[in-house]
Amino acid sequence: MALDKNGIAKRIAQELRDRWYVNLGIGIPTLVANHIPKGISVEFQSENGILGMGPFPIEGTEDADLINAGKQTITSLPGAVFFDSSTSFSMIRGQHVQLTVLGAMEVSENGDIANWKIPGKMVKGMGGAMDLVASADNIIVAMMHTNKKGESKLLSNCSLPLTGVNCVKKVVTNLAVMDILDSGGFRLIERAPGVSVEEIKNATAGKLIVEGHVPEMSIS
Amino acid sequence: MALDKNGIAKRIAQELRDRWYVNLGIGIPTLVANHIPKGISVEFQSENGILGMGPFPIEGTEDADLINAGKQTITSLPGAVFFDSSTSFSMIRGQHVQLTVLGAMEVSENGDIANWKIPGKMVKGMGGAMDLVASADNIIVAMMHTNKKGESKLLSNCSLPLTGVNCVKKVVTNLAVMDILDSGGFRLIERAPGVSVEEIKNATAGKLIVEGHVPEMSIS
Amino acid sequence: MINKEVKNAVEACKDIKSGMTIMLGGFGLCGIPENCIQTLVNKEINNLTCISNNAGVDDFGLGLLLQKRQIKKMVSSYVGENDEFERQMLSGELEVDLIPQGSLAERCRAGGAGIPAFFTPAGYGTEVGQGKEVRKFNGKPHILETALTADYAIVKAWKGDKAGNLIYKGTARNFNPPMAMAGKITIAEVEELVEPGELNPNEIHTPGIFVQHIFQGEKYEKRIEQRTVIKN
Amino acid sequence: MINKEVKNAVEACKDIKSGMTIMLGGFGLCGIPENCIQTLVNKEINNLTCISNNAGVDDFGLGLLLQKRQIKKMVSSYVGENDEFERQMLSGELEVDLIPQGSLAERCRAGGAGIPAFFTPAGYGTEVGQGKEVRKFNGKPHILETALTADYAIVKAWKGDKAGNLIYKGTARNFNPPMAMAGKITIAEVEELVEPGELNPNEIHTPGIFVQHIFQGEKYEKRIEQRTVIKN
Repeated sequence: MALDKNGIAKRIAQELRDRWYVNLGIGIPTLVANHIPKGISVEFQSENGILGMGPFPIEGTEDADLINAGKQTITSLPGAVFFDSSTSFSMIRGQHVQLTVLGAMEVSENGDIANWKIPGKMVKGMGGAMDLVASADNIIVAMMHTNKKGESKLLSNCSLPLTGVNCVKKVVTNLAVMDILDSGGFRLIERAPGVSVEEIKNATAGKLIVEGHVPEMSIS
Repeated sequence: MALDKNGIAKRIAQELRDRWYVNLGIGIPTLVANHIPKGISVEFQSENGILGMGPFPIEGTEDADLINAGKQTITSLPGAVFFDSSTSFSMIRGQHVQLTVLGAMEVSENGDIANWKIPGKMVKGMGGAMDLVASADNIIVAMMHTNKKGESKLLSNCSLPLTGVNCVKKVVTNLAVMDILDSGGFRLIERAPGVSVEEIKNATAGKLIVEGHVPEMSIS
Repeated sequence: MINKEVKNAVEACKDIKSGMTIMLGGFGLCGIPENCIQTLVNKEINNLTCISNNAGVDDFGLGLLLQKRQIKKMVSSYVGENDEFERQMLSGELEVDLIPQGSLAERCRAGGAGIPAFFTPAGYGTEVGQGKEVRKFNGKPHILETALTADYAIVKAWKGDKAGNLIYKGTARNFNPPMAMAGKITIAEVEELVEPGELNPNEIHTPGIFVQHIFQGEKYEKRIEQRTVIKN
Repeated sequence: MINKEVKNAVEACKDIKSGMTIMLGGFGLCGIPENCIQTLVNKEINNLTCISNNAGVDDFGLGLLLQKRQIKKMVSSYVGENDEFERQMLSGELEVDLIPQGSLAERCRAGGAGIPAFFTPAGYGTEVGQGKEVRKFNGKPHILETALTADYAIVKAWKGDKAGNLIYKGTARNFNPPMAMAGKITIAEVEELVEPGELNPNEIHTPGIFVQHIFQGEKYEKRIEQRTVIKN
């Protein structure tokens, strides 16, 4: 059975490592924070200027001066710190953030990503996404395998305007976990529970590399 | 009579204007702070990281964590602020400091300055001088007109390695006040009390421009 | 001490004119200079170029200037949440220059710091990089971005003193410090204006040297854009 | 919270090896990491490249490493006040790379901020600019300077918490914040180490993300280089 959004977030949470600073994009990536594996410490950076982000505030305690990059009211944890936007992107550009998780409209088999602009539609802007994808060493894309029309979002080449080139290292979708190889191609690592290699192949327009046995994800 | 170092500082202090931020170099420039004209407010920036520098501390209250760029213990005034070195030079490079006063070994008639290195002698480094002279719109050099051997320090071209090119706007020496013209040349503005134009001419190796009557400085 | 105090937003903004370029601090509606924005609306100047990470919402923040068609061009990283903006942009009334958020912040800081240009990886290989110089460092391609400055930078802080020193609160800091550096003239509006010496010189975020006018804002609505809470 | 605490300077510095490049905060003797410097002296490693605004005095600060010939190369803006330094430099035992102070600070910040290169006016037309790319912006020539990074950055703060957040005091801040950003590994030694949550998140100068190891220094001499006072 294909994963739901929470399932994708759960699977990505397994990629977290102890002592990592992590930037989570809006949408599915945000859900990753709910599934941090036991026994590890990670800290979340929000590019509008906070490290050590906590949960939403108890009703009545919300503070207009304390939001995340999605403009939601949040809280800060002990050890948190506030900083300005140029310092925030110094952390990102300077590769002090160990993992970036973000959504995408399209990903190509050489790691290009498109997630900010659809020609002919209102363009809202790239926000911090271009800085994040151009800077991070470790980028995981969290998205559905296909779009609403059922078309694959994993392509040979992106058709939409790019957000960044050659940057995505891993893609986790409702159907599969795939590494993007330096030499090009989506290498199938894991299947969603009950999803066959064939189904994944059919949903992948770009080059899918299947080697040997591909295990099912284990997400509890 | 030629000015002493204090006299040079006094004359330079007349160039201060209300609401200016000022960076004073080591040596004669430091003395300028003792002669701020009445009725104006100026604030001193020290490039090691303080705005709103005060006088030396009362004996016994000195703080190792509070020094100026000359590494002397100082105090801070109400409204002072501390900052790091990159912010400090952002102020300087970004032209937020309205006046820089510094000493020199040589100044040329096109505004070049040499004040950091003598070939064959131990080179201690340029410190912040190259940033200051390259950045400031308004640079006054405070120095003796001639060196210890009696040779002019105002030249057609500097003989020593340069600190900056085309940057000095005004020179105040023990003998005279001179503007450096964009088209080149030291234009004599004022004479030290009792010093003749002839004496100044003789002490100036670079092109000295004398037009009309040159008044004596008035320093009380 | 150089006294930067002015009476109010009207006095602070009195020389802002049509056609000028203005930087405005804030992220979404968080940390925006509410009093100065209202004053700009009242002044009825227009043809403004506004450099601001976002464009407010329809009835608050820069949305108020958009409603009255006072903005000719927006320079931002993200401009959702605003129907009037969308209408003007799609109709071609409004020019929009979209800049990656980190490049926007760094370009403002560079403008204030006397760094005319710098290399960044952000935007390489995208339309943001088109026409810009590309150079590899450590094998990775970067593009050359230039500094941004403005006729006026308008920032909002939590506390300030009459010397222009500023302290921000929480994530309301955001773009305010780099923009404060980059204004030819910088106006700071604060929730609380105190005497010099009342702020700890160690705790100041924006040194007063970057600020030309400061005043205590008359009132702050501090509207919340996404009120997300846990029910008690 | 990610706990960065280590026991002491010895543990913090245990992986520093001969031949490495190390940034050290401080201006003169103000704000230098005294405990780590002593530990490096005791470790007897050598061939170090030290990036530090100054080189200490003969018997304190980096002068201690110079005495034992542990430094191969100094990258600094000003190196007076040190006879042993002068001797080694004139004899050719010590390489010295002199950099304008503002460029040094900005190159460290750039190294930490992922900016590989930037243009600055400082040094144009001088020997500092020789061999560097020159470009005019607004009619004014600038030179291209590249980022500096280091195997280790060692900084000294006043207070810190176990998450690595740092607060400096007075002008002891100086080069510490930009260098803290630029170390592949950054060690912070502090006068007082507290639990996370004890520092106000609004008052922190260096966010903990830049710091890998933190400890409370055993003792601080905080020597004064020029004791200038007014007699009471």
